[in-house]
Formats: sequence, structure tokens, C-alpha cells
Amino acid sequence: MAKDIEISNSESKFLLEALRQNYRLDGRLFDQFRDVEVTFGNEYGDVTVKMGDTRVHCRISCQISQPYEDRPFEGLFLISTENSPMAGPQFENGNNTDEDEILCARIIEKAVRRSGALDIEGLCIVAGSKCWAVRADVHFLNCDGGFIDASCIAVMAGLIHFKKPDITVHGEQVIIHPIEEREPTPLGILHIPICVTFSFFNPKETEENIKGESNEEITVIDATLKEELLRDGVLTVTLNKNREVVQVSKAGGLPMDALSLMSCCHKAYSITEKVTDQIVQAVKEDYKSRNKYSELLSSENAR
Amino acid sequence: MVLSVAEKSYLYDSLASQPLIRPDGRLHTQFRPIEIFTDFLPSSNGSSRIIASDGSECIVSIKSKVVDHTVETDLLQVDINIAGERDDSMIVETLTSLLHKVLTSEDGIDVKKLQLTKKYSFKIFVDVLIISTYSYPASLISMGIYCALNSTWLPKIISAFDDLEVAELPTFHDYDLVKLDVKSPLIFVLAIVGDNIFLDPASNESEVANNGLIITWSPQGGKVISPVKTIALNDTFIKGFNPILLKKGIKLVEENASSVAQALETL
Amino acid sequence: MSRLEIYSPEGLRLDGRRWNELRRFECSINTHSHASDGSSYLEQGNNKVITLVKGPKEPTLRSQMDTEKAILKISVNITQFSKFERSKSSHKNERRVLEMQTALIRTFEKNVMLNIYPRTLIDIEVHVLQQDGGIMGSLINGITLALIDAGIAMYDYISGVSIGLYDTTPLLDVNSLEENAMSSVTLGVVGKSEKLSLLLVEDKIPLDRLETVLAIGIAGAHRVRDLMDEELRKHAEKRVANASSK
Amino acid sequence: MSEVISVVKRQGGFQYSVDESNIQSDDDEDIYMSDDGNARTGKMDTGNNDTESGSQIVTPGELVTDDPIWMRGHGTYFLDNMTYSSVAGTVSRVNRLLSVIPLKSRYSPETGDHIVGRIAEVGNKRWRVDIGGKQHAVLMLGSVNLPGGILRRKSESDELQMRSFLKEGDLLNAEVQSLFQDGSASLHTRSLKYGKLRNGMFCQVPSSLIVRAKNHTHNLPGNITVVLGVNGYIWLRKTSQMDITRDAPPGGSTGGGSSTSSGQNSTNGPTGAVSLNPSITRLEEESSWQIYSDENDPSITANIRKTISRYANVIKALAYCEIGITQERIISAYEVSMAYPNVGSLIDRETMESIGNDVLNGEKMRGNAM
Amino acid sequence: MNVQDRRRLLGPSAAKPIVFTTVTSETTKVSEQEQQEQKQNETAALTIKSGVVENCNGSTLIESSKFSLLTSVYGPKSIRGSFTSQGTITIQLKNGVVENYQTTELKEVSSWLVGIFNSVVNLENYPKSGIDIFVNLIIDKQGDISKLIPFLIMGICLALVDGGIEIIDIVTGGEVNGNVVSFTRNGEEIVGFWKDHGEFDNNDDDLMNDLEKCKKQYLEYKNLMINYLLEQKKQKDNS
Repeated sequence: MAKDIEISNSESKFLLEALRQNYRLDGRLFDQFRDVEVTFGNEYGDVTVKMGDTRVHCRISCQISQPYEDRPFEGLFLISTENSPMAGPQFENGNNTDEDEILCARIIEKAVRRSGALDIEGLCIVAGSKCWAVRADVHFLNCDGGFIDASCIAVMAGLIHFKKPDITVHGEQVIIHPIEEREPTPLGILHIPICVTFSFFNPKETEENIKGESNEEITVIDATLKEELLRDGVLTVTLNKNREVVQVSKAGGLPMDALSLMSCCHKAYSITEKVTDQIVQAVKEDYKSRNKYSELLSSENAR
Repeated sequence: MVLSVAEKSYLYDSLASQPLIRPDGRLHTQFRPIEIFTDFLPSSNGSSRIIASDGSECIVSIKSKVVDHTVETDLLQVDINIAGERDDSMIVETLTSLLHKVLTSEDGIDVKKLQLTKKYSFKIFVDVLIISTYSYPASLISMGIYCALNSTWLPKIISAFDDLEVAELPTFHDYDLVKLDVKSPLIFVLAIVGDNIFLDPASNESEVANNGLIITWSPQGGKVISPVKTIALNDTFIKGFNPILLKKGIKLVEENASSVAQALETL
Repeated sequence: MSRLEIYSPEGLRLDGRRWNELRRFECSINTHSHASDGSSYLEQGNNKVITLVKGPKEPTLRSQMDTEKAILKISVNITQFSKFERSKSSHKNERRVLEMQTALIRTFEKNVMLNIYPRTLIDIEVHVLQQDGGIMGSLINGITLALIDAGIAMYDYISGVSIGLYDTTPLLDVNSLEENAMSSVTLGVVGKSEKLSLLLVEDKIPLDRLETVLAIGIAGAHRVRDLMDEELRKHAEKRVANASSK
Repeated sequence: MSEVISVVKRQGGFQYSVDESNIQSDDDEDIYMSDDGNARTGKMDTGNNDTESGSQIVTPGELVTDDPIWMRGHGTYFLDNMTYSSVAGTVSRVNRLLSVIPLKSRYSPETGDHIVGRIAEVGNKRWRVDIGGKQHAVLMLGSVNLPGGILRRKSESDELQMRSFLKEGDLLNAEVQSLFQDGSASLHTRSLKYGKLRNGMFCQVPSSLIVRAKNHTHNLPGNITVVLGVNGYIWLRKTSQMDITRDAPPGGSTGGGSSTSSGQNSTNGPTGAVSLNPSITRLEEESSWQIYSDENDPSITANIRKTISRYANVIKALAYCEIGITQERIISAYEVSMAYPNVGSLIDRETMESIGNDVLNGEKMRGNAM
Repeated sequence: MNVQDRRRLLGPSAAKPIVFTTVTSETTKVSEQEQQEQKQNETAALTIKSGVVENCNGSTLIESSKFSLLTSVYGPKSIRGSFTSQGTITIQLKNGVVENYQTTELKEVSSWLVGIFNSVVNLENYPKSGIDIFVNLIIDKQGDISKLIPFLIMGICLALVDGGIEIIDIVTGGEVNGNVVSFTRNGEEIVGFWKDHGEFDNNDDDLMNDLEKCKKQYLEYKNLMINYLLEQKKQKDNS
């Protein structure tokens, strides 16, 4: 991902040799996903996701807008992924044409937006003239690899957590009720896609990779920044709990045996299940903590 | 192309001598040979590919769309794409502007032939893709467009001509097509070296030209039409020229243009 | 809108193919010998692609120089007239196109022996004259052919093909009607191996069906490789005969 | 057909366009002498080294052999005992060296090559020269003769006025002195037959059509001299006094053909450079600023210019027909072309093809003169 | 390693010429030319002023009742990249408040103008340098670029003079019936010809007549420019 930060020869040799002997620098197993920590801010749809040293922040917001002419019954949904030098010295401000950044943005786009994770028809207010425009702004706060996976979790957690203000429609007139006045409504989430990224390393010569039968390429899940810098290939699989492949992206890189790629997909599924449950749980708990006084209130009233 | 000083002076002396000697021995009226084939893009209404002997190559696609000509007056649109050049580069925009003027010139394409009904017309989209070019490509492009339009077939209308009262779009025959019968103007590029003026300068000839002329010729009525303008073929040798050469150049085109058009017709 | 029958009960597709049949595949190399070091023209169904390889050559910019290996640059030009409906934009700098270029560069970076051409630039231009589905595969095939024509050393062929999944039936080498109607998978396969250099899935597909789709895709890609190989050999024989007669 | 323009309908659309009628099948005939017995002379003579393997065509990724005895050369890679091809081309086996020669590729320089190049960049104490290869070649300030005689020392002022010797765009002929690790070439012009080119015109053909020979400068009928750069860059010029000196005794090419080539080998240096043995006075004269002049000989007549154009066109015709280019063939094509009084008519495809055929037929009629 | 520092101070890359809304005061009214056989009073009340923009090397403002053109010249200044044996001219035309022309057309005109000035400016004296010219079409009531071109040339030419850039001759042009002709050497040589529309009569004499008329205009404008320059010189000498 980074062009400017380079890894010293001896360090890269060490890391690759360690991989050959089945060790990772942070002691994880090859197929171990880092622990995901999801925390919510004060407002709905304000999420910070932590995976190791990687931190991604996502903020969901909405406003009323006009739908596209050719799609009058659909609301708008936009994901913006923004890199800033805050995440690491390798990122430039305002330069979004870097190869990796484009791939990253496109994968999240395909995983969440194109796959219809958000019910955009439910965002329609008045067909053809008014609809909700939902925006997910992803900010990378600290980079230690796995941006795609973390961003996807952040966006999905944000969407699930987010609530938009309630509205009343009178013909063409729309009244927006501030969330202090009326209980806001959650967005319609149709499925929860989870991205899992695999990194490939070639421990041998290229000739072995192309012509050999051994399939000794090393596969590592959820690489850290250093591993990302040294990897020969990458695969991002997006799945949901319904055993649906939402998106797969192996845009070149080290050629890999089809069966190994299949086994990656299956590994990704078990991680998907786990992470999905974790997100849903985290949202539930956050709602609960927000409502802890309302329970008190209601119990008083009951008396 | 960067040439050495000695090369340039050799070329200049040859081209400025009386009579002129061109580096490939051509006459002053002689074009380099070209190869053309047409009608190879089934999803376009017309297409052509033209290859010059120096490897310059240009592909033209003609597409059409039914528009309300009372609203949209510009029935011809040209877009030029040169491999390796940005869309807003000088050469692309200059050529686009020139080609648009050539195609929409009063004596250029007969726009009446695009009319379907009292209300609707075909709008023609001319897309030019230049794969490679070594000398100023205007001439090659105009020949490409000429051949592409010559191979253009449009859907046959079956609804009535008078539709001012009718609210519907014109309807077309399911598979019958009609050949588009328009002839687009041809552009001629001429180079001036000393007191000589000649057609179709190659890249090395362009490098030493004192000036250049772009002359448009319409097959309709077979005459020179506007735009006509000077063109700087290089930025080192360029200088003023005797006004008589302008007249000479126009005459040269008047005398030779019809045989170029004929040659393109024989395909 | 009348629903087209993508796959008839008799097992025929819209264009009359069976599920495991490729589209018409025609290619030729050395089509633009003046303008490039290697070139190809490919027709895969109604996809028509011109590829030009320029280089290995001296880079024009210092930033395009690597002392260890050649720099590979690929630019994809999807012409405005390439689809049935003419598109309004010229597609340059569109994210989708940039993504394609990146994926292609990363595919060929691992296959071309860049290390034997240090300090040079290999500049590839692809022009899509017409597209009718599965364009990524056609781009891969076109580039493979043009690179071979340029005499640039590479480990093996890479052949590309797209496979759709209609209900439970995989359909090999989808055209645009099929591509729009169902999910599809694009593969870039190395030589006659089962190794995938490129694997792209952009729409939902059941996890448990993926393996069959890959299997039929790999078989299709091998067939594409053979077709390319056939053409190359034909061309090579012609040239060798031509040369030795003189 | 129109006098003004020749328009041809492209046959076969996008197909590779070599007219099959050119192919005159006689596989055994090979007019090239591979004087060094090495595969590096390019594709033209692969059949020469090993008739058995000469026509074996391989494509990338294909197994060439599983015999570990072979040393792996260019165009191959290996895993364990298996040797695979990395290009599409013909297999060449020379002694123990196995390599695959691609059907076409850019010019790759070799020590001793006589090339024609164009200055691309003036750098620090060196020029970078475009020689049509994968990389620019380097010409060091120390590898050229400077005005003021061979024994002159280079000074700092020379470094500052490099552009007054050779500048961007200038053409020169030179010899490849050595190769760098990465395959790029270092040139030198320290011989009177090398240096800046004047009095003529440049043309270019694929480098595979030029066969490495002992001599690459030939005097042609009509008072013209041609410099056939091994890299496919060609310079045609009016024959100078020096060219005449060089060619007496007449230089033949080693490429065979009918011309006599006797009594020449003795004057050849190890790199193929012809030693001229010029008098000291000549040397001084030639080493003056004159050698970097941009002025052409003022006495180039219209006839000379026409002849140069004719030669340029017949060379292009030979290249169009993919015929290897040698002195004999240029002369024979030139003679054939005399049937067309108008030099400009030689650029038509049909004419080029007919010239190519006539040249080949003429060779056949004369029989194998070698 | 090459240790020489070849960088120069180039000024902000995005520097733009200042646009004046009105320049009413202190304009030097150069000539109220005798309006003898002038059908249209085009040259009438043509005002020229040089040195109007401070932060460029040369500038002119040319105004009449129909248009107002501001030309500024930056350079010669060092260019980046490889060596060039002569200077490189770029010209950019900009629409004023009313966007009369398409950008493609403006680019076509500018590349045509570059051709003219390549033949007029003594470029050999400016190796590895760039001369950047910006023309702002502040006001243009005609909407026909052909009618404007002679004054574009005039403006650029005077701005180059103002910037102290060497030119081999005063260049300007005339426009008759859509034929725009730019001359040098007292009308003996054409350096630019432009005709976008209008009839192109087969009758040669018409073209030659128009050329003659353009030449007349050219000579007139040229005199105007020379007079202005002399006047300016005089003023400078006085102060």
C-alpha cells in the first residue's frame, strides 16, 4: 500500500523466513483474524473499529435529497473512503488515484453498496422528488494493515447502528422531526457483508509457483502493514451469513491454485459468522446502555 | 521527431529545390498509399479503419440517435480520441474544433438528408480513434470519416413524414436499413517549403516546412470551401510565405481533390 | 419488458450456445507492426480489442525507471462507441477503468519476467472497439498475445474468461445480456495449470456453487489458451517459412 | 488507378499482412553465412545451425526439454530438470547452449556491432544515444575523437561544450564498445569511419533484417554510400572522398552474393573495424572541428538526391517484403527499380512486392553464388 | 551524482493575470485615426495601453467600442525537463464574463496563434525557456472570433514588445469577408491565414482582392502600433 515507507532488507528477510517456519511477527496463527473492537460514539452511526493497531472511523449521516431521474423509487447511498496522512506517512492528502486506494474504495463499494446491503428503496420519501441520501464517511485513523476488512465492518456497524429522523409526509410536504422529539427510525439492512483479506507469499522461486506442483505458497489472514508491504498477492473475499459470496477480488498478484482459493473462501465464512454476531451484539449492547434510564422511567410509570 | 541539423538542411534543400525532390520521391501532388476497410463494427451504423503507409492509423465509428431537431440544432457531433493524449490536450481540442467546422460547414454535409420527419432527425455521432500518428492527422481523419459515412446504414422509417400533430416518436422498420447518402468534405494538408507547395507532407517533410495549409474541399459541387487556414507543422522552420502560394495551394487542391474522392469511392 | 429466456429448458442460451461453449474466438498478432513492438487484435464474440505493446524501451520520465526491473504500464481505452448505446463520457479516469488497469498490471507483473529488462518501460495500450460482456477476460487475452508478439519473456500464457451462474447452471463465456441478467465470475488462468492469477466476483453467488463455476471456468480458459497458441504457432510457422525462403 | 493517391482495400481486416505469394518454398536454401557459428545473428539463420531443431517452434510456458544436459540461454527458464520457453520462437541449440529466439524483438546490442544512433540526451560527460534498443546507449565524452587530434587531452571546457560536438537529434555511426551488466551498450566513435553523419538521409528497417557482417558501410552505384546499422538504422549519403579511399581495394560484404571479396580480410581489425592507415596529415585534417560540422556538402546535385530517394525506397521495399538487407540486394533492387522511372511510384505496395520478388528470383537465377 | 541545482524560482504556478473590470483613467489615447475610406470605424477609438499588469513581464490592453482584450506575457523563464534549443511559446485564450466561444475553438485559435508567433519571435535566443502568453477576452460584443483575431495578434505582439522579447517584425493582420490574414514584412509575406466560414469563391480574383484589403488594414494597424511605441518611447525619455 505504501510507496514511501520501505522495509529494510534484513527485516524483510527475517519476516519471510519466519513465515516459512510458520511464525508471524505478532505471534498470530496464519488463519487468525485479529480481535475486532467496535465502539460507538454519542450519536447514531458514529463507529470506531479497532483491529490490532488499525483504527478506522466511520460516520453515517443523512439528508433529504432528490433521487436520480432514472431511479425515482430509490434513495441515495454514498460511501466515501478518505485517506489522510494521519493514518500513516505513506498517504497523501487529496491524492485518491493511488492504485491501492482505488482498489480499496472499489471493493468496499462492491461489498456494501452494489450488493444491496442497505435497502435503498426504503429511503424513498416521495417518489421522483424526495428521498434520503445516506452517506458513509470512512476515515482511516491508524494504519497497520487490513483497511478493507476494518472499513467494511465499520460501515456495516455504522449502518446498523444509525437511525434517521422520523418524518411525516403530507403530499409533497415533508416534516422532519428532530430526534429529541420523536424516536428516530433505523435503516433497512438486508444483509451484512464481511470482508476477509488473505495475503499470499511465495516462499520459493517464481518458476516453482508457475510450473511446480507443490502449492507451497503461504496464505496469511488479516495481514499487518509489514506483511502487506511484503506480500506477493492478495485476495479479499466478502461473504454474508447466508453463505453468499458477495464479492471476491484477486486483482492479479501471485497466481494461486483454485482449490487453495476455495479453501480461503470457506475459512472466510467462519470468520464472517463470528464477526457478524459480534457487530450485532455490539449494537445491541450500545442501544441497551443508551436506554438504561428509560427502563427506570418505564418501571416508575408502571407503578 | 527530432532530426539532426544536417538531416534537416538536406531535406530542406531537396524540398526547396526546383523542381522539388521529396525524400520518398513523390510528386508534389502525390499522397502516400493508404489501406482502408469499412463496416467492421456491427454495433455502429458505419465504421472505417484507415492505415497510412507510415503506420498512422485511424478508426472511425458512426452512430446515430433520433432527436427533435427543433430543440437540438447541432446534428453532427465529432469526438476525437488520440492514443496517449488527454482529452483536453491542445492537439485533440484543436482537431475537434477543426473537424466540427468542416462537417458543419455550409457546403459540407447536407443536413437535410438526416431529416426523418417534420419534427425529428437523425443526429450523427462521429467518433474518431487515432491509434497512432506520425504526421498531422487531419487529412487521414477526414478520409476515414468520408469512408465511414459512405458505409453508414440507418434504420428505415415507416411512420409518416408529417408528425407535427403526432405526439409519438417515429417508428422504424424492424430490419430494413437505408444507406446514408451524404458526402463529407475532405481535408487536405499542404506544406510550403521555400517557393514549393506540395500535398500530404510526411513527418520528415513537416519538420522542415516553412508553413502549412489546411484546405477543405467539398465533394458537393467539387469546390474548395471554408475552413481554410495556415497550420504550423513544426516550430523551428516556420515563417512567412508569399501570398501567391495560398492561391497556388487552393488550385492544387481543386485540381487533385476529385481524384482522391474517386479513389475512396472505388472501395 | 418481456423476459428473455437466458437458458432454455432445452439447454440453449440466447445466442444458441450450450452451457459449456465459448463464443467465437479469433485473434491475430503483429497487426500494428509500425506503431508498436508487439500487437494483437482479438475478437471474442462481439468483443473487439486492439492491443499495442511498446517496449521494453527507455522510459520518458525518471519516475518510470526502476534499476531492478521493467515498469509495466497499462492503459485501457474503452471507446465511446464500444457499446450499442453510445456513452457520453470517454471513460478515462473512471474508477472502474482505473481498477481494471490496476488489476491487469498486477496480473501481468507476476507473469512477465520484468527483472530481465531493468531500467525500461513496457507500455501497453488497449483499445476496446466493441464490448459485449466478459471484457476483462478479452483484455487479458489481448495483452497476453501482444506481449508474446513483442518477444517479451513471460512464464506462461494467461487466459481470461467470464462464467455466469444461472440458477445452478454455470454458463461459460458470458455475453453482455447474460452478464446483466446474472452473477458472473472472471478468471485469469496461468497456462494449463489450475492457478488463478485473477479472480473477480462482483455479484452475489452462493458459496457452495463457486467451486463448480471455477472448474468450468478453468477448463474454458485452457481452451482459450489453446486457441491463442494455435494462432501463434500458425503465425510463427508462416514467418519462419517466410524467412528461410529468403 | 489515380496518380494522386493509391487506396487499397485492406485484405483480411486486422490480419497480419504479408502476402503469401512472397513465400517461395525452398527451405534448404539459405544464403546467409553464419560466420561466427553463433545463434546471435538473428532469426534469419537459425536453420543454419541445426537443421533438425531449426524449425521447432515453441511458445511461452512450453516444455522445451527435460534433459538436464543443456545450459539455459535466453528465452528460457527452468525448474529442476525441466527447461521451459519464455518466448514464442524457434529453439536454437549451439553446443550445450539452449535458447529460444523470439520471432521478433527489439535490437539487442553486442560488442563490435556497427550501429547508427541518434543523440537523445546530453548528460554529464556522456551522451545518451537512441539506438532502437531496449535502453539508450551511452557514448562517453572520452570515447569520441575531439577536434585537435587524437592525442589531445580532454579538458573541462570540453565538458561544458559537449553540445557543440553532438546535440539532441544528431545522427552518428559508432561501434558498440562494451555492454553493461543490464545489457545496455557503451559506444565509441574512435575511428575515422565513425562519427557524425551528414550529406544524406535517414531511413529505418526492423533490426532483424540487417545481418551482422564485417563491413556495414558500402559504396553503391550512383555515387551513394550506405551505412547499414546493425540496429536497423540506415544512413544514405553522397559518397565522400573518404568513402572512396575506404573502398579501394573494393570492399565486399561477407554476406555472400556475387561480388568479389578478396584481399580485404588482412586489413580488418579484431572488432571488424577496417584499418585505414591514413597519413598523419589526413588524420589531423579529419580531427579538426570539421568532424562535428552540421554543414552538408554544397555540391549535392539533384541527381544525387533523387538517387538517394530511390535507394531509400528500395530499402523500404525490401523491408516491406521482409527480405534481409545486404549490399548485393540493395544494388539488385536498385537495378530492378530502374524499370520505374518515377521514384515516387516505388512506394506502392504492389511495386514493392514486385521488386522484392524480382530480387529473390534474380538470386535464384544466378544460383547459389556462395 | 549530479550536484548542480538546476531549480529556479518560477513564481506560483497558478499565478493568473489580474483582470481589471474597467480601466477608465489614464488610458493613453493614441490615435483618432483619420477615418477616410473606413467603411466600419473599427480602428476608430482604438485605445492601447501597455504595462497594465504589474506582476508579468509584459502586458497590453487593447480596447474599442466592441471589445476589450487584456494580454499578459510571462517569460522568458526556465522550463523544466529536457533541453530545448529554442524557446517554447504557449498561448492561452480565456473567455470573458460572457462565454462567447467554446474551449475547443479557443484552443484551435491559440494553437494557430502559436504558429504565427513561432515565426515572428526570435526563439533561437531563448534556449530552454518558455514564454507563456495569456489573453483575456474581457469584453467582446461581436461573437465572431475572426473579427477579433487581428487584435489578438496586435495585443500579443505589443505585449511581447513590452516584455522586451525579441521579435523580427511587427505582426498584425486584417479581416475582410471572414478572411483573416496576418502579414509581416510590409505585407510581402503571410504568416497566418484563417477562414472559418463564408463563401469561398472559385473566382481567384476575389480572394486576391480580399488579401489586398486585409493588407491595407494590416499596414494601417502596423502604423498605429509603431506610432504608439514611438510615443511611448518619447514619454519614457521625457520622464
